[in-house]
Amino acid sequence: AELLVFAAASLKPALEEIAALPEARAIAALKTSYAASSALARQIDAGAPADIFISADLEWMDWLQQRGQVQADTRFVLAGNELVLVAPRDARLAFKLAPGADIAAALGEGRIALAEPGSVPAGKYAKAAFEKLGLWPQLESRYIATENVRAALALAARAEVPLAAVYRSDAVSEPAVRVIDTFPAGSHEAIAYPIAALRGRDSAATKQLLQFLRGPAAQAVLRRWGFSVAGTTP
Amino acid sequence: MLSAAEISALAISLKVAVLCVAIALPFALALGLALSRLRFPGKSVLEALLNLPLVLPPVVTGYALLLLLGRNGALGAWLAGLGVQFAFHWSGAVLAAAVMSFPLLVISIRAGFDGVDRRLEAAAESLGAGPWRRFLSITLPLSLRSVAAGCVLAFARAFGEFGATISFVGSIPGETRTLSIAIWELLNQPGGEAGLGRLVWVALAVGVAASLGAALLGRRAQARSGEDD
Amino acid sequence: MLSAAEISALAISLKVAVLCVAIALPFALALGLALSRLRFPGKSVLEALLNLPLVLPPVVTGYALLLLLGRNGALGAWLAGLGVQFAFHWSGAVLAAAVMSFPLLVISIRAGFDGVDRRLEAAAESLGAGPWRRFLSITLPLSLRSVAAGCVLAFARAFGEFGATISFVGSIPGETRTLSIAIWELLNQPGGEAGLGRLVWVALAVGVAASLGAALLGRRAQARSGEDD
Amino acid sequence: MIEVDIAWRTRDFELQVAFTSDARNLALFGPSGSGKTSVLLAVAGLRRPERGRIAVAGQVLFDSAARIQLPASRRGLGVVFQDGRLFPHLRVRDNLLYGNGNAVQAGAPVAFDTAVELLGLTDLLARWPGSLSGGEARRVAIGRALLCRPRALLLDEPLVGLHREARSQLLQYLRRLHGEIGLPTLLVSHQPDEVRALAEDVVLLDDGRVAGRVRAEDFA
Amino acid sequence: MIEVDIAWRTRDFELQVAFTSDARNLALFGPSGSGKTSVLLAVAGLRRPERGRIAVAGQVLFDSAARIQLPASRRGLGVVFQDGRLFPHLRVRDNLLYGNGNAVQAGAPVAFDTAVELLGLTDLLARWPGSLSGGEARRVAIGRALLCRPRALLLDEPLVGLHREARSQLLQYLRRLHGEIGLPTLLVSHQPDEVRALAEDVVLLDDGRVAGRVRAEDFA
Ligand SMILES: Nc1ncnc2c1ncn2[C@@H]1O[C@H](COP(=O)(O)OP(=O)(O)OP(=O)(O)O)[C@@H](O)[C@H]1O
Ligand SMILES: Nc1ncnc2c1ncn2[C@@H]1O[C@H](COP(=O)(O)OP(=O)(O)OP(=O)(O)O)[C@@H](O)[C@H]1O
Ligand code: MOO
Ligand SMILES: [Mg+2]
Ligand SMILES: [Mg+2]
Repeated sequence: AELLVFAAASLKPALEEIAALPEARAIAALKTSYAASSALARQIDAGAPADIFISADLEWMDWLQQRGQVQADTRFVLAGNELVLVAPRDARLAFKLAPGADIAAALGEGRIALAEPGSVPAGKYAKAAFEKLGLWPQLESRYIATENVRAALALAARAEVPLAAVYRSDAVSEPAVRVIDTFPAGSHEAIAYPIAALRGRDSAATKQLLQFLRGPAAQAVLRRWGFSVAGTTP
Repeated sequence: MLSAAEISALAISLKVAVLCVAIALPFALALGLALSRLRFPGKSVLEALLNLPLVLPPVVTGYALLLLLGRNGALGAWLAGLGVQFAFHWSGAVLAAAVMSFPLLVISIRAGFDGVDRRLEAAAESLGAGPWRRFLSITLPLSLRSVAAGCVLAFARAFGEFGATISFVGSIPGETRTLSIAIWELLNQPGGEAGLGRLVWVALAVGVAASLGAALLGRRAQARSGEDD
Repeated sequence: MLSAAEISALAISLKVAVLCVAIALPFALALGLALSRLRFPGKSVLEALLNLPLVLPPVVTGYALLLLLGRNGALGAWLAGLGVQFAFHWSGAVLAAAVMSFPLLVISIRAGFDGVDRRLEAAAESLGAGPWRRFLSITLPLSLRSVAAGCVLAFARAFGEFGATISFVGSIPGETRTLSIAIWELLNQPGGEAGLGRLVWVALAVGVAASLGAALLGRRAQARSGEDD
Repeated sequence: MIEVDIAWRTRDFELQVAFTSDARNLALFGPSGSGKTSVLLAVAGLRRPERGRIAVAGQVLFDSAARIQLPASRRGLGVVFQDGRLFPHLRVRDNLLYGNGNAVQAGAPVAFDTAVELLGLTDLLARWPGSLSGGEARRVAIGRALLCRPRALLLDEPLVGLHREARSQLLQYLRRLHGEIGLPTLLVSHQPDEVRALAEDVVLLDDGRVAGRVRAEDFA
Repeated sequence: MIEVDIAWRTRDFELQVAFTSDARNLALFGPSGSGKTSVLLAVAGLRRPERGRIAVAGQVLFDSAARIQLPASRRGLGVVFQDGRLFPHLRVRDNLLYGNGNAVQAGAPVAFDTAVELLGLTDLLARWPGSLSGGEARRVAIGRALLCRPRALLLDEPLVGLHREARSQLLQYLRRLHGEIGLPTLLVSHQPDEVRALAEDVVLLDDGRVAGRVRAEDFA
């Protein structure tokens, strides 16, 4: 069988590795289309022939589900992630995320790079967390919004900015940055990558694959790429 | 040198760009001629619509195509009834590329037609040439430089198209995953910069080939006039 | 009708597109003239380089600009020493737009210059016009249609630029957040389609204005030849 | 043979010309700007009068009242334009053959080889028009009109810029065509000797009107 | 007054022309394609010979040995081109004034108003060249060359396509210019009467070479 998976772009390295695992290949040949979750969700809504959707946040999965495009009983959270603050590796910068911390001082003349906080998942989490910590007013005129979270990471890696908010999964694979702090759990909603079979696509192979992705082999790969373990609920 | 996946992406990009120009060219010639030679109501609106894919961010154009031509789209549902499907098919990538590069093609061609000496067309008419022969033997060859310039622009634009393609037909390996999408994926991937350089060189080579092709056409056009100095 | 943020985005886009064309135009004219009139070693390479921003996905071009002109980029560090900074500044958006639309400008202009009757330039020379006056009074006006076509293409492309801009200068509200970026943001949000329509209309209006401007220039050029039929 | 009754006005110029002639070969004569080329282009079908009627050899080419407007491409007239109008992107040979469907055709009223030799174009067939001298270009323009199998010729100052020998040779040749294949001709010329040699009847134009008629023999 | 010794060859044509003349006014005469326009353009500085030397009125304009090549724009020669070359994007008035820095200048050797009236261009000043008749365009071309404050005139078949009255009037005027302001002239013409009226000395060209010399009075 051949299965078409629509997946948020940040999952690419991990999913490629999983797809190459013999167990996965035994279930189906995986074809994967990577793009922003928003683009993928809209394509599915417009009738894209995908079998499985993996979103970078709950919002777009919910959106599709409300439109009846998702086989709700197959939905689960494939992986989680953490949001971290990174700085260029060689920067001598010490900063701890805490309510009322002086992040403006840490930035100095520079700016903080975020995935676009109005629409890109990583940016939305970061903005929510900064608001919760009361730091957003300091940052409102000091951030650079990027097209996706990888672009924010790249800015820190190239020392174009002193700070960036990115996923841990991104930070671990980039030697040019240093994680200086993790956003406190509870400063933002849990970061979840929900997965589901799409309407009318819950074939045996699809179900088998979903099962496999839940399983230890796939989860181990995800962990190696910096994602946290699958939840079950949302 | 290139992996199988990269070769596939390059092949898709070349196929898309070549077909895009080949398919769009007749329409662009017809429209360019109409814009250059006719006055008709709604002409300015048509010209503005033509520019629309340029003034909008490409992903919006792709989204508009998706709304219109997706399986559930107004036109898409109807076309699906006829067995024609663009969305998530490589032909959709051709369509997206054609929409994005169409303005480049039409505007160049139109400027070329505008520059043709109408007195030569009249002379051809007096020699018995009907509209069709006049166009093929006089108007078109005399604006070959502009047509060639338009084709290079359109080819390069189609080859490099990313935003409209990925929003309309996604990135399906072997089907719609073009070189541009492959490059973008590398850029968004840990450690991808290494492979990036290689693919950028490939794109550069394609750009060189395209401009050499145009230069050749242009030189043929130039050889024909033995002017003063 | 438009929110303050939308008006700001529109104003930035207009500023960027106008400045982009205004700044790129002299360079494009010079380069177009050189490509049309001179033979020099490395000409084909130059032409190919020119096409590069077309054949690459825009985000890659933006990333390349960042590598080159970012604060820590090869050129950027040096420029920063001179107090010039592009990255994360609206002037960087102008630069990104200029790089992306430069090929459109140069290729159109070059086709126009190629089409000018050299015998008229010779006549002007015999009447005492030096190279400068010849260019301004003969070559340029006689290729006005192509120059105008190039300017419309470049303006529209600059106005619609998204990928290179957001990768090079990011989206800083009030500084580099252009209308294209604002539109893209809406499209990224569930339910954002509602606001989308309005901004697309704004972009359409800008497209209309641009093509009307070109049509006016073109008509002025046309009025001048009272040919046979 | 020819019947013209046409009128138009532009901001700068008003033309109102009516004449008929039974002569096979007619000349238009008059000062610069009097409307000679305008009339010739109207007959050729390349400038459309506001109203009127044009008939040549019994065939109505234009009639505003009857809404007849035969396209120029179907009038079968060989035109030598005052401004040359060689196709710059075609070699001399292809310019010459353009009106003949791009190929030498056997049994054409004017044989390709004869015309080429007579016009002195043998060595120029592979040249681009941009490299021709003024007189060479004019001879190609004449050849192109002769070789399009015309039913009649419209010649707008055809021999201008030609040297005396070439000119008198061509005059003789055109006369011979008149005799041999009876090709009717409408000639515009400023040279009395050309008019005498190539026309029987002369219409004098001035400022867009017919100013008189002369028989060619009486023409000084 | 003029000294020409130039040569070049192209694939199709070889030119090797040498002559000197003390006459103020010189004519080139010869069949189509003999090289008249080529020589004239070389003198104007618009076609560069492979080697040789050109001097007019004592000033060296071109000397391949001494690497002198005065740009055409600084030769101060008023050229009437065989192929017209009016600027299509400039009105007649602006065409006429182009060589004069775009403005009517007082005290110019040829007064604007005089030239315009004499050439019959008064009503045409606001017209675009594309709307002119053949003879009208030619008169504008003559005017443009006269009004550029030339130190000498290069006329390539200047009176072609003009009607007899206009032609004889212009011939007289050009003669008067010779007398009044002593404007040296290099004339190319196929018309013996023009040559006699406007030149004292004639160089005969044939196939790219000098074929002979005649005094203008003896010219038939
Ligand atoms: N396209 C045009 N627009 C306006 N006026 C025109 C146009 N074409 C010709 N005319 C004018 O119409 C008149 C007649 O022109 P036409 O070319 O018929 O003259 P002609 O008799 O052939 O003169 P010539 O001997 O100089 O060639 C002239 O005054 C000319 O300026
Ligand atoms: N650019 C060119 N390339 C090749 N041959 C040329 C070029 N220009 C002119 N010639 C050739 O050079 C020769 C001389 O041309 P030129 O124009 O000087 O002749 P001319 O004496 O002025 O003739 P005419 O009286 O017909 O105008 C001709 O055979 C012509 O075909
Ligand atoms: O994978 Mo995302 O949509 O860049 O957070
Ligand atoms: Mg005329
Ligand atoms: Mg000549």
